[in-house]
Amino acid sequence: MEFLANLWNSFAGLFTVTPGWMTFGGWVAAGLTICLFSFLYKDNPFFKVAEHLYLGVGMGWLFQVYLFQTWKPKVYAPLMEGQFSVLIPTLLGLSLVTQFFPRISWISRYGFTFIMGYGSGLVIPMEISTNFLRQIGGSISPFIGATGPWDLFNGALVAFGFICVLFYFFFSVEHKGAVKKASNIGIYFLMLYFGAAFGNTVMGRFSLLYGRFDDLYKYSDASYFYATHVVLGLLVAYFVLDKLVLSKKNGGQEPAH
Amino acid sequence: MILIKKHIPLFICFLVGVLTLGSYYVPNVHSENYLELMNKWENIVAGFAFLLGLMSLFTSHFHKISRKAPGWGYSLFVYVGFLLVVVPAVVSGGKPMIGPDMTSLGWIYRFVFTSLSGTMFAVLAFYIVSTAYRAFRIKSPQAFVLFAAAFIVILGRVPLGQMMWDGLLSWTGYQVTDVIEWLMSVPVVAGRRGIMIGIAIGGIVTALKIIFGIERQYMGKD
Amino acid sequence: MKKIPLFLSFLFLSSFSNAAKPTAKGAPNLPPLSGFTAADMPGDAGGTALLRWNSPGEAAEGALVEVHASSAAGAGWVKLAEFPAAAKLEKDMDLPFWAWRPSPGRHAAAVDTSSAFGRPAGEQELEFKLRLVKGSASVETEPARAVINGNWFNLSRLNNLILMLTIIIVFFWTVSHAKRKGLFIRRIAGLDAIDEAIGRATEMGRPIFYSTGIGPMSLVPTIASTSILGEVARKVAQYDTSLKVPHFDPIVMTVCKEVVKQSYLEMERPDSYRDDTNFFVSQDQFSYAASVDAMIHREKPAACFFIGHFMAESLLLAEVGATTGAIQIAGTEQESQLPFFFTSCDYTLIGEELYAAGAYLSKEPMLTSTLKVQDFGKAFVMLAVAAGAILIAAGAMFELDALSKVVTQLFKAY
Amino acid sequence: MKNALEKFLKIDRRLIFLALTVLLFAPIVKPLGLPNKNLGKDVVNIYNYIENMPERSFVMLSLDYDPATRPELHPQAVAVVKHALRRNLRVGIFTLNAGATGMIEDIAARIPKDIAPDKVYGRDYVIMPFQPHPVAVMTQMGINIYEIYDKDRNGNPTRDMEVMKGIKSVKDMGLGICITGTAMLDYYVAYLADKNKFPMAGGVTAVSQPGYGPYLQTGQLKGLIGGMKGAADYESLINDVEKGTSGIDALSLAHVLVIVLILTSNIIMLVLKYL
Repeated sequence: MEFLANLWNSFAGLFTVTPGWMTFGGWVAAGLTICLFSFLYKDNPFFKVAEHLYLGVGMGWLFQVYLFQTWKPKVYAPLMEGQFSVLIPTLLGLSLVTQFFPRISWISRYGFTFIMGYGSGLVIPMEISTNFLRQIGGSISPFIGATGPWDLFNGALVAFGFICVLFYFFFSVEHKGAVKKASNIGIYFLMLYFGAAFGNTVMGRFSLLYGRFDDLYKYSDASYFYATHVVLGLLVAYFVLDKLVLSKKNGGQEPAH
Repeated sequence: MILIKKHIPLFICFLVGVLTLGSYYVPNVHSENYLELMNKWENIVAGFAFLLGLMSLFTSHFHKISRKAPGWGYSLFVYVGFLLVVVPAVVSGGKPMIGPDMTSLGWIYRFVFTSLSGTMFAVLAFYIVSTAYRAFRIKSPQAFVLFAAAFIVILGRVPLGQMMWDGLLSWTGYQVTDVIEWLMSVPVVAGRRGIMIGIAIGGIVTALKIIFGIERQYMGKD
Repeated sequence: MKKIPLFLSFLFLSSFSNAAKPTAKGAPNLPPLSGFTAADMPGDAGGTALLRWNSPGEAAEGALVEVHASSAAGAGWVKLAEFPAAAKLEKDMDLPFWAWRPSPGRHAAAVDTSSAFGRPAGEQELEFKLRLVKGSASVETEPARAVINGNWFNLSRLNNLILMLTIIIVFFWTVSHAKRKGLFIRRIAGLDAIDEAIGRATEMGRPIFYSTGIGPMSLVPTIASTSILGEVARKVAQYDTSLKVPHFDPIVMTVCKEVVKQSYLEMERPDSYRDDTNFFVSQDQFSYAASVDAMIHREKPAACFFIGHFMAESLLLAEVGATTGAIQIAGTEQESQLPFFFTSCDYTLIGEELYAAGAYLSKEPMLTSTLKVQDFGKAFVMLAVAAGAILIAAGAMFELDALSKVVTQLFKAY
Repeated sequence: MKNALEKFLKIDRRLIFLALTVLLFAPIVKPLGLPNKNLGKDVVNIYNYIENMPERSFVMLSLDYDPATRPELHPQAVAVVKHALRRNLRVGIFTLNAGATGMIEDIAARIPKDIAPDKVYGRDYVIMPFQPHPVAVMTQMGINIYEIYDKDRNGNPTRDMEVMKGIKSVKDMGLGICITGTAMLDYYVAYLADKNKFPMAGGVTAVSQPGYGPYLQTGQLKGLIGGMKGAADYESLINDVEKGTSGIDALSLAHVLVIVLILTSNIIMLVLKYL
């Protein structure tokens, strides 16, 4: 028993994070980041490895969160304390897994119907109050609470645009005459929405890229022994080599990208 | 058998659905106790729903490897990645930090998970730029309106763009941020709200179909 | 089990409130509160009392009202709440007109009793009194009794309930109608654009690409996409053009194979049907996009269709089609992807238009009935907004406060 | 001429990628240092709301973002935590997104270090474990929070923590802020805020920011921090400049690049059409 404990301790000792590991971490992070970016040049094995690693790591992270923050305190601990009522939701939850075994997959229906019934029951009154009633209320409230003519104009514009957009998405009548006009105005409101969304998407995506570049810049520091530079150089070398070999193989015909 | 396989699950769905629906209108203690029990149970059941994603990822890559499908070697890295997190997690008891010290789990999160998942989406920035150049065509009045809104938002969000606006368009008397605020609080609200209503009713109809057992796709085939 | 802490709290509270027993000396300048009544708060889960009293008038300016309560067992008084005497007018109560009739010059407060007296499952009898305090002077009302309990219906949510029942009725009506005689749905302009694109592809003798997106078969956009694919395949079979459908999901692929085969049969061209029209590419978002990109780049199709559920790969797909000069028709329900499709494609089906196109083509009762209920909802909203705006504006103009209030409260969620 | 223009229009996209890399990387190496002006109204609204809360009010902070959206949302979360703790409010950090637990650890490690060293865990702030099924958790939070959150993330009972004093459900809290890259804020608005008349605000990615316009107009949301610009605005408001501000500065050149590219290509198209 003691031997096992010692073995475990020395095994766990391997996982101590030392300053050396922190520097190495910079190399790993820079390496993985650049491998994924290499897809921009073209699809390549490094990208594929990093991408599959991402799937596995993501799943692994979720798994350990569920293990330590849900299954352990919500199922294991109560069972140890003798609260057997948690067995009902646990069995319902485990029943979902039978989906993967065709012969007994019907058992999973118990879990699914339990989840779906509950979710459906909750969503109906919520949609009515949050996305239906309150949106009508919000569209008409400026007509009473407006603080000035400009406010009133904007409120009226929201209500008007709202109705026009709804005409655009109204499929029970042919689009002719006034209906067509209204729906044509509606589409411009949609375009303003999409335009604003486009502009914001640009900022959002660039922010994410900035985040990665910022990290790469950090790891290009001397304290990380120029991890970014070295990894980038290695990858460029690979592509050059790859191109040389490829161009020999199939006469300079690079697959289109 | 069809009773156990089909009718009882559908009845559970109906019963749970109707009772939960009713609990919104019935404030009684019994209804609250019922809802409380459901919440606690759903919380645990959903904890196992995660296994579905895990198993489907694992089985699909397992099939790839066992069939030696093209690129099956990459599938091995899915398992490598999984162990790369789970083993340190077990060692550190699921704690990324113990006091001020980072554990191996925290190390994996910071250097592996963060860089991988951050970069997967950062790549899109590049495609936006190339789409902007090679595919963004202002070929109709509608596309022009879309562009105009996008132009103002792209410009007005960054300090340099605000300076450019102030330099060129300050005679309008409006700050670029004012224009963006107006866009976001007037036309965008109208456009988005118009889409919202349809989605809301679509959601209600789907929920009704599920409660009344008309929509059964989630149950799998008979 | 539950009784013991409750019992303890009684002990503790009674000793506490004994110390704070009010001195019943009315200050001459402080009028006692009149018309004090206590009752159960309607429409709640219990544990709240509704107290009402007459306005103390200007004499009580700057004074505070304290609410004291006592369990009927005769234990001491406990202070539950305290607020300025001018606050809590009846008309300030956040309840709609059908659940609450405020009278002028009356105050009302919903006071939480559960924190001091717990919330039993059944009825609970409590005694209340109000105390008006100003500086060192104070004056008390006679105690009033109330039976507190949970209620079976939250009346303020009546508007929600009626709307829900209406939607259920409309839903079942449309389902039965759609099954019996079908429902009218207008033809979407996008469908003409589809015909045109196929026509052009035929002229140019180049293939057509059709992607159903990355959604599983359970998503409505994917279902709608397969119906549109059926229509495209019919046209393709008629003109004898070549069609390529790269797939992300094997199950969707199996369904699409059937759909395309059926279309060729309907056009009486089963001999032209090729099983490799539908083919599997990759179940990985970016690999899928990259492979389809490469194919489009190589084969330079005359038309590309991207219809279904798309995420970030929309960017990659739409761009390559635009650069090779194909006619592009897109459609998705994903709002974040629509701007990209709209700017780089020749025609874009926006959100529900996609569902409508699918329903129009397939005539599937479930799709059409959903669409009809949505249309009903939209018609209701349009009417409500237009009428509500007019009524509220009229109310504001002619100073009909009641009218504005009624309309506002009808469309408020409680 | 025409041929040259056509060729220019079909330029290898990898060149455009390179241009973006240069224009985004350069300001990181050497910041432009432009001031972040013109604060957004919705951000100021959150700031004011927190400023006007009575001391020791409870702020429910639901951090539901994973590393994929870290550059946008992490600065927002840090700024809000700083502000709330400096205002001497109680902060409860919750999460309904399993990927967020690591980001929360980062904040947890920073609070004693540089965010608010004088604040004590369990008295001034508490960190709750991840919980699955957001809708169930939110519904329960409106009734009795301890039935689900009976333990904090370290397994200690929450019921008698000083920070949770007087809190039974969200009805006893002062404000909820959900920072998320998913639709979690929509759920919060519907299942928690509207149902319990609970003031809710949010922090979201730039991509989803325009979608929340309707909720802001009706007051279902008290304010909204959108993307990196929102984070920068919040940092300016609390006078504590960090990653958000330096980020928005670095984006400047790249934003201008996009506009230039759209305009160039469309002008070329026009010229080609009429040449």
